[in-house]
Amino acid sequence: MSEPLLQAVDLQCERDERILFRDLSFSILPGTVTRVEGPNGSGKTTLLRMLAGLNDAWSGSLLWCGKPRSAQREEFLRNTLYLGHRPGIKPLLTPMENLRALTAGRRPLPEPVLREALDGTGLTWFQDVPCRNLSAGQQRRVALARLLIADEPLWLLDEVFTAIDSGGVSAIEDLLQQRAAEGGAVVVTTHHDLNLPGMQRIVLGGGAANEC
Amino acid sequence: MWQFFHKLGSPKWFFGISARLMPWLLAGGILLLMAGIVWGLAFAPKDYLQGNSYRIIFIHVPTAFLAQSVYVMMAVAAVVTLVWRMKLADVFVKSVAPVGLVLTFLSLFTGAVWGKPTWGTWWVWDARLTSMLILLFLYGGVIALDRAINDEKSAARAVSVLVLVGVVNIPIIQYSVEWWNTLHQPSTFKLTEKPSMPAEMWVPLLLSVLGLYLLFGWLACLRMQTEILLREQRTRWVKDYVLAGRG
Amino acid sequence: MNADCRPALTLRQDTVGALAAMQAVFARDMKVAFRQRQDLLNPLLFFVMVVTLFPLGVSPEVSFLREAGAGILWVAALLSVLLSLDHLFRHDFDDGTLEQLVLQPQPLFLLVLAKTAAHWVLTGLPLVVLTPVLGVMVHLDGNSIGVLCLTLLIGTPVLSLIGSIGAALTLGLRSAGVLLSLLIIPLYIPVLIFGTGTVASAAEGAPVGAYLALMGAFLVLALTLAPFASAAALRISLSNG
Amino acid sequence: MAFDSFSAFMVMEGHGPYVWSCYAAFFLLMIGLMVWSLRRRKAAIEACRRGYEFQAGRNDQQAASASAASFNRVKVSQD
Repeated sequence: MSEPLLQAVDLQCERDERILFRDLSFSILPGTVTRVEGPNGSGKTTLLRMLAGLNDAWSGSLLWCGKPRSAQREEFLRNTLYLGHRPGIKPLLTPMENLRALTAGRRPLPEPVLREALDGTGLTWFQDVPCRNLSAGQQRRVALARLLIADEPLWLLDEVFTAIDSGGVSAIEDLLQQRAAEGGAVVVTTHHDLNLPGMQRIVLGGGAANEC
Repeated sequence: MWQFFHKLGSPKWFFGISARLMPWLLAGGILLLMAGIVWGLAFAPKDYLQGNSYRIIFIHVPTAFLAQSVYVMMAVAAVVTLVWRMKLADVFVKSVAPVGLVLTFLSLFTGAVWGKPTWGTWWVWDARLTSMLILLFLYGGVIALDRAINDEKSAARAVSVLVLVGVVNIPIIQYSVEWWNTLHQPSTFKLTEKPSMPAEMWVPLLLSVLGLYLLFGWLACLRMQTEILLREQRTRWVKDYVLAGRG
Repeated sequence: MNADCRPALTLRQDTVGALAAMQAVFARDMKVAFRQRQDLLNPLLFFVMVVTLFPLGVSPEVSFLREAGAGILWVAALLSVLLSLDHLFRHDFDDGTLEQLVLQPQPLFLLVLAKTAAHWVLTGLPLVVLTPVLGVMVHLDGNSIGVLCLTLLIGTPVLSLIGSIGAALTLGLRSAGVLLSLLIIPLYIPVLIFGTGTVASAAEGAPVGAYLALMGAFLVLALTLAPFASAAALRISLSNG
Repeated sequence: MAFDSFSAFMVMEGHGPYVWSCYAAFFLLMIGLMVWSLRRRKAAIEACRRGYEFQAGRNDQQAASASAASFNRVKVSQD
């Protein structure tokens, strides 16, 4: 049994006087894809932001590799990739410049590798166009190009499939599964009907939550 | 000690203890304040330099004194909020800031009115008046920021950061304002305090300072209780309290 | 799925150094700014216009301008820095870059320092460069202009640093611009006092070394404390986003 | 007593208006602050109680029928 990367024990989160979830416990193992499910407003994004370390209005405990996360924040941040609703793409920069800037603080990669990643998301001919001239789906793809070169063991992906066409969706599903096969752990929230073999689910909603 | 600290953080415990304290604070505050003021107004001897206008001192000094110490108390509470996340500390900062604003305004107003008969003008850019004015701005900023942030916890923590930044700045502001004052008007006006105030003057002053402190304690308890009621309204004990109190 | 027999990926033990990450943040901010050059000019134009208002609104007399000139320039510089502060984190907040910044494995206060440095190079430094021209227009003598430039060179970074705290605190709020001014102006007062006071002493022929050293001390204090406060404020502002 | 008569006390050798306006402002603001704080507390308690009553009423009516979204169009009269 491999050790869980991230372990949540009795998480509780309150927002605007409303309890989003309580007594939520789960563990994220290497080599798994986990989907966070629930209706609008059930706290999927909030949970993901908590796991990423952005939101800290919660109680309970989060363990990273078996030890409290707060004591090893830097180790945690080194090994976690978070992509939010707003993925950090600057409209004034080109896809290439964006990708370079986003990877520079984590693991700088040579230009050809970045080019290949952008190729992989179908942006071959748009590498030098400012992102504000791209469509919403294309901008999303710039952010997703990070997944093709990221080596962080834990990925937290919020609404990955937004604005992506159906061909892109199935390619990304394959990517997630391949990542799990390599031993990475992936947590996603999505409204898209994602169903991968062996996928774990965390179901939120109705004030209480249970893990399936 | 640690347990005491923890208990102090519990809103319910605070609610109980403050309810028992508040009558004493109110009675003591009003009593001392009135004693000090009546003594000062009617019985203390006239100041031979400033005449009767000096009688403003019995409210000017207490408000100015309290205005400054309330900010310091807020800074201490801010540290507690940021470090230990104690609920009561941020309730304190939020509840007390408007009181501090009013006290600062009062000390400025009384200072200005005092200035007219003493210096012959309503306002002088005196170092002390100017730094009080800046303190008023700081209070205003704290209240504005608190009002602007919807989320309670974020508001509390953001306000704490601001209060701390302000308290680091206060000595710098005071120092620079004093330097600026000597640079621009070499002490034309100076509120010279005589080396020894007679006892008939400082005793009533002390009484009114103490009285205002107690009154502030009462106000702080009252406003904190209000804040706690609103925040904890979904807990059992608040429900019991509200339904039992005036059912 | 049998997760148990899969090999776990090895965790990374090292990452990009803080200095390299700061350079990357700085470089990206510069690049973004130069893609939209008009925005760079705005604070400068504002600076010039505010200075123009004083001769028009009060008096164009040489004696008045000579006496008030340093103060006018300082106030104008302060206001134009204030005006530009709203943008310091705003765009990054809107497009999600800030979330990525907070989640970088380097200490956040250093990254914030890099951003603030970029802000100063883009707004404070041009103001200092423009000051001699405006100084001549308000009839300051050569010595005063020199001292004024020096005080602005030391003072504007302090303005950017303190301002970054306010910008981080008001991030994502309605009417953030006005609120930012309310919070920050009281904290700017010491810098303003010493900035103009130093020029006034210089005009009287007094030595200014001590005052400049004191402003340097302000700068050091702001450099060491402000990035921590802004980093804490950024975390708070992002937490409820 | 530092004054000979009540009128002397009121006039305070010409400084009366200053002194009395200060004290008036002080009492006005302090009492205002106290009254305002007391009323806020009362209002808070009232708000809590109304909240509980509303809650109790709702629990009776629709015990646990969490209404599902239907996206039915709302009828609006076209006058």
